[in-house]
Amino acid sequence: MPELGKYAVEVLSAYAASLALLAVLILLTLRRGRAARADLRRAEAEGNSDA
Amino acid sequence: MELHVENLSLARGGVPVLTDVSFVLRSGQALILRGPNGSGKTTLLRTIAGLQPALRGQIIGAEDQIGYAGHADGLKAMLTVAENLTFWAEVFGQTDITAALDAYALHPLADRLAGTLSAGQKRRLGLARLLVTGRPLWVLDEPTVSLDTDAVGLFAAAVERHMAEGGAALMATHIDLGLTAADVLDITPFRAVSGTRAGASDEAFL
Amino acid sequence: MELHVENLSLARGGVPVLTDVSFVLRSGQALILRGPNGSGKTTLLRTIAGLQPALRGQIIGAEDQIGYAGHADGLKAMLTVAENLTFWAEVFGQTDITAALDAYALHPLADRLAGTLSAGQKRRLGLARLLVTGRPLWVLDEPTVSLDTDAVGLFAAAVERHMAEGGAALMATHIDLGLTAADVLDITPFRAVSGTRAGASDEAFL
Amino acid sequence: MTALLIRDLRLAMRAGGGFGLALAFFLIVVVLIPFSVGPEASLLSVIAPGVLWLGALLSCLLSLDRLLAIDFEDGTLDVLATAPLPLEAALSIKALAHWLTTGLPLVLAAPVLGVLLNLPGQGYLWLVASLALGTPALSVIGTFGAALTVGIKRGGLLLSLLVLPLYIPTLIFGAEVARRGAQGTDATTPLLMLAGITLATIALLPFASASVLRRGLR
Amino acid sequence: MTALLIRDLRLAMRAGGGFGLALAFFLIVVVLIPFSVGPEASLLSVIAPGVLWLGALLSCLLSLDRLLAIDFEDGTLDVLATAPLPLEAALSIKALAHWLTTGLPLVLAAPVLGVLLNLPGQGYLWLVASLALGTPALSVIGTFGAALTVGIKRGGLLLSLLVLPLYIPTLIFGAEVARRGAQGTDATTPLLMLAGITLATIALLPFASASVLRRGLR
Amino acid sequence: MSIWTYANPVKFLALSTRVQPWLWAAASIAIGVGLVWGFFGTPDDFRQGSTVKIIYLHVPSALMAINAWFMMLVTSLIWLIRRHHVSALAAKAAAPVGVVMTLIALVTGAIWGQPMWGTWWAWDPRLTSFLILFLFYLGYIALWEAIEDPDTAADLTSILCLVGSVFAVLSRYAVQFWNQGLHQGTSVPVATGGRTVADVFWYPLLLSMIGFALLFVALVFYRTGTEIRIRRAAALRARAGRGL
Ligand code: HEM
Ligand SMILES: Nc1ncnc2c1ncn2[C@@H]1O[C@H](COP(=O)(O)OP(=O)(O)OP(=O)(O)O)[C@@H](O)[C@H]1O
Ligand SMILES: Nc1ncnc2c1ncn2[C@@H]1O[C@H](COP(=O)(O)OP(=O)(O)OP(=O)(O)O)[C@@H](O)[C@H]1O
Ligand SMILES: [Mg+2]
Ligand SMILES: [Mg+2]
Repeated sequence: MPELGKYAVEVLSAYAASLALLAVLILLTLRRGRAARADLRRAEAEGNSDA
Repeated sequence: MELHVENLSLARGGVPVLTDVSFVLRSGQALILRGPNGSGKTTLLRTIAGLQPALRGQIIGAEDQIGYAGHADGLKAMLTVAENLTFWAEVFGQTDITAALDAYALHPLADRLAGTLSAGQKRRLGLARLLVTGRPLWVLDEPTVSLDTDAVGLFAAAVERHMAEGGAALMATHIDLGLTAADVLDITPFRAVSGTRAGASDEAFL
Repeated sequence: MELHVENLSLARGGVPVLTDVSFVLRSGQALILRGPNGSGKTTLLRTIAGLQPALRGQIIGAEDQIGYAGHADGLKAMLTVAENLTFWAEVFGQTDITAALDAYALHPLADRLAGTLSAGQKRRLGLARLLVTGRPLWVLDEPTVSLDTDAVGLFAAAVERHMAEGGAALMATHIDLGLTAADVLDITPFRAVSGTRAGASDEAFL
Repeated sequence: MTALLIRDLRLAMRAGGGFGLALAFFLIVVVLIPFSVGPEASLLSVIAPGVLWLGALLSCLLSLDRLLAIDFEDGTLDVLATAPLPLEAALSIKALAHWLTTGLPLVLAAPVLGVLLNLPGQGYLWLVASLALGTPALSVIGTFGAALTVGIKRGGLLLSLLVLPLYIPTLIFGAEVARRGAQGTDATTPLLMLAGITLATIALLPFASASVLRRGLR
Repeated sequence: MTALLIRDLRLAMRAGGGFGLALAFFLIVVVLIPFSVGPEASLLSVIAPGVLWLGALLSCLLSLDRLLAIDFEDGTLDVLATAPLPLEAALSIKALAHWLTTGLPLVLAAPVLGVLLNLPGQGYLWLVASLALGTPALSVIGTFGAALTVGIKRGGLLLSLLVLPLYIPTLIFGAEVARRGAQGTDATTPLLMLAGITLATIALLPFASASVLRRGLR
Repeated sequence: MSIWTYANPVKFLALSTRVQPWLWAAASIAIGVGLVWGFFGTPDDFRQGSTVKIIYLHVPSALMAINAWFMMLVTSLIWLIRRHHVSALAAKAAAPVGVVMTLIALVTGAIWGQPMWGTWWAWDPRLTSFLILFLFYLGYIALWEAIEDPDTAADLTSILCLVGSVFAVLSRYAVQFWNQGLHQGTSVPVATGGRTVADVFWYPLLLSMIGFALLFVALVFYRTGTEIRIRRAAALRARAGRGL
């Protein structure tokens, strides 16, 4: 851990906030993507069973 | 005046509704569209009126010919009957509204605010609007909803006069319009069959 | 369940519309109001539903008995068909909506947003709402507007089932509802004659 | 009861993200302030508490517009008026739903926007407290205004006109709390007044709203 | 063309006094300012030009809501779209009608309200000039926003969200003119910028609005 | 083979599944190395102390926030002119990424501002422009959400993006006119070279910027794929059960 001096709080919170925002974005993206894939698979299955 | 509709395919909300509708409508002719609820009559009429795009196919001769009356009437509750008509007359470059008032027996109501009319009176006003457009081709979506028998008679008379003057009318309805000479087009056979790739607007994704 | 309407006089926008309407409606009975446009059917139905006050006269037995369906359907475009029905069912203390979906063949549409329905499909949903109110007395203003023949049949069947179960229905309409056993009340004789002091709401100023 | 609440919340979420929009408007009003009065930090920090309250009030106001209007237009109110649920309860629920979708997000967002206007550090707590106490009154009073103007086409602006004078006491005490808090002086008296207004309106105003609405439906 | 203008003006007059209402809202926002930021005359006179501009902008904004929405709901727009009048012209006329019923009254009322906020004497002329030049842009931009949100239920707040960022340049230059005028410094540069924005939006934006509306009607 | 081949959703999906693993890997490596190097491996600035370390987040995110909007502008134009669905969906997919980048730039900037300028926020032109950009993003996303018909939504949001871009540029000038600021000028050498950051800070910064750009591209690819799948599922259902 580098010596951050009197600005430790600022620097760390900046990193924490940014990484958290990125993590949320990526998680939401992946979740929506998974849901879409699953739904598409379902839709394709329905189509095949009909036809 | 001739309207040619050729191989028209339509979608609503990304769902294919009708495929390959074709017909011709000539001066002096009235064509009644029939079909069960949800079969696509409104969609077809709006497309012909140019309010929404077709998936495929052609509409020839509709440009600037159409007087459209949909489910909503385009009336302002806070204007009187006469003011409403005058406004539409001016927008369509006409001046005289007495013929329209006469045709639907609206004279006694001429100075009433449109908002205080009953459902049927409103509808009569909405139909009178067509007479001030001066347009030869009427496109009507369930025109006689809420009308009583007398008013249906007025409507039939107005349509017949319009046809005699060389106009034409295209109407969707579920009930009898009282027109003596009108052709009927049942749109059920044109319904987009599920399972065909008939033409979703999202075809690119299939 | 009995609805007694006695010597009812009504005004709309300060103008007297109907005078001295009286009738009785009993369980198992259907009464159809007829009258030309603007004769006051909507006004009468709204008054009986308690939505506006009468000038004079009495309505007995209506309190908390009425399921009302007016010109507008009370549907939310952004809720699905099932959500709309469930909402109204809960408001009226009911739980089950399958009977209502069955009665109007709405199952295939259950997950569609109400805003994407066609005019007739919307109307079917509006009528289905009555079945989840659990109310014995239906008050309906032009219920079959926009419905196709099949749907009118569904409606007639629903009304007849309702009557068989001890309900009653009061309807205004201009067209044939397909009901086999219904009484008709023509309200034309009750129209307020202009020039009588029949009952303006501003009587105090006369 | 809960059916109505859930439906209103669901509609707020679906209809173009109703949840976020009052918030967005609040944000925008606050952002526009410096553009109009100029960017000086000292000036901004003086007017910050007042402007934040005013912004919250205006965003509340804007969203009132359709609190009842849509239900009126599509006939829902007619049916609700004939339903077993008393209209007073229905209107209280609608006010609650309105607060949950507009007032509450505003309360939560206010501190963040305080930063933009250089609100002094000690003011944050008081600002949040005053908004949390005051915004419910805004929703209830707004419901009354919406009931008054139901059925009037283009009622939006008329509604604002009717409601704004009714908002004045809430605004005065609310902004006073926030201002005193920011200056570090004692703010308990106005805070108590604010709480009193909120409780009284919640208890009494729904009756007025319901009786007004019954007449408006005619 | 004139038929549409006359009808819109007539409707504005009849529909619950549309003419006066934007004005009334403006009045009320200005009146609420002292309640929220406190009554000190010196503070008020500093923020006066900005607040007057912001108030004018918000009243414009509030009245946009129904600029096209009512015409959409009752089917008027469908018929207009099939009428011989090009949609661009129709929308320009509607923007003009909006300006005549809201912008113009605001311009005329602003000096009176300036008195309430202790606007310095030399600022009146500049305030009026900047509002007269800037409010037409607000109406035109607002028409674009209204066309974007036509057909969206509860579009009111979304409309505000979309339009407000577009209002920022106009607000900045307009308020800058008024502020510099009040301080007695030279305000010609921002005035020219303001005029430029107004002319450009009037000339170009109706095309965007019409193309957006055509798609929205589908 | 022209680039328009990839306007076909199937082709696009094929391409994006092929390149995505590489993109994600490269993005993680670049960001990881850049940030670790920056955080652990660079000295403190003599004036700003350890707060310089914020630069490795702040500048890349600010850069991507602007570029995301630019990309949306281009794809919107492509949609309006050539009507390739993938293009419209890519714009839709990019917007939330752009907001988050904008938010990161704003948050890190605010945190940085406290020690440097003694305030979280100042109405400096650069910061203000960013706030306005944030508002444009919000409006754009809200409009997408509010319109049901996907093609109409694509049309309207595209036009909003065009008009919004013009107004965003206009705002930038207006804001500069309104207030001259505190914020430092740009240090990213675009065409001419000349930079204001010392080499010790520059290389990790460069790496981090590349990383953010790669991450952006990866996210947009992934999200566009998601949107395509949603549309495809809807189209399949529409074709099968029309539910009448
Ligand atoms: C919330 C506030 C802030 C925002 C929105 C913001 C925005 C930006 C933007 C857009 C850039 C990109 C510049 C470019 O590449 O052309 C940038 C760069 C930069 N910012 Fe900020 N900033 C903020 C606060 C700060 C603060 C407080 C500091 C430190 C005192 C700071 C220091 C820097 C530095 C050093 C750069 C790199 C400039 C360069 O390339 O030389 N920023 N900022
Ligand atoms: N926005 C939408 N999204 C999806 N489907 C829609 C949408 N709007 C309409 N539909 C569907 O498109 C079909 C055609 O609707 P349309 O309104 O044209 O029917 P119609 O023939 O006029 O029916 P009606 O007789 O009931 O008026 C219907 O099945 C309807 O449910
Ligand atoms: N606000 C009002 N002010 C004045 N008169 C009104 C008002 N509203 C309705 N009326 C009039 O009251 C009469 C009764 O209207 P009502 O709507 O009850 O008729 P209705 O029988 O339902 O007609 P329809 O068959 O056309 O629906 C009509 O003549 C109508 O013009
Ligand atoms: Mg139809
Ligand atoms: Mg009626």
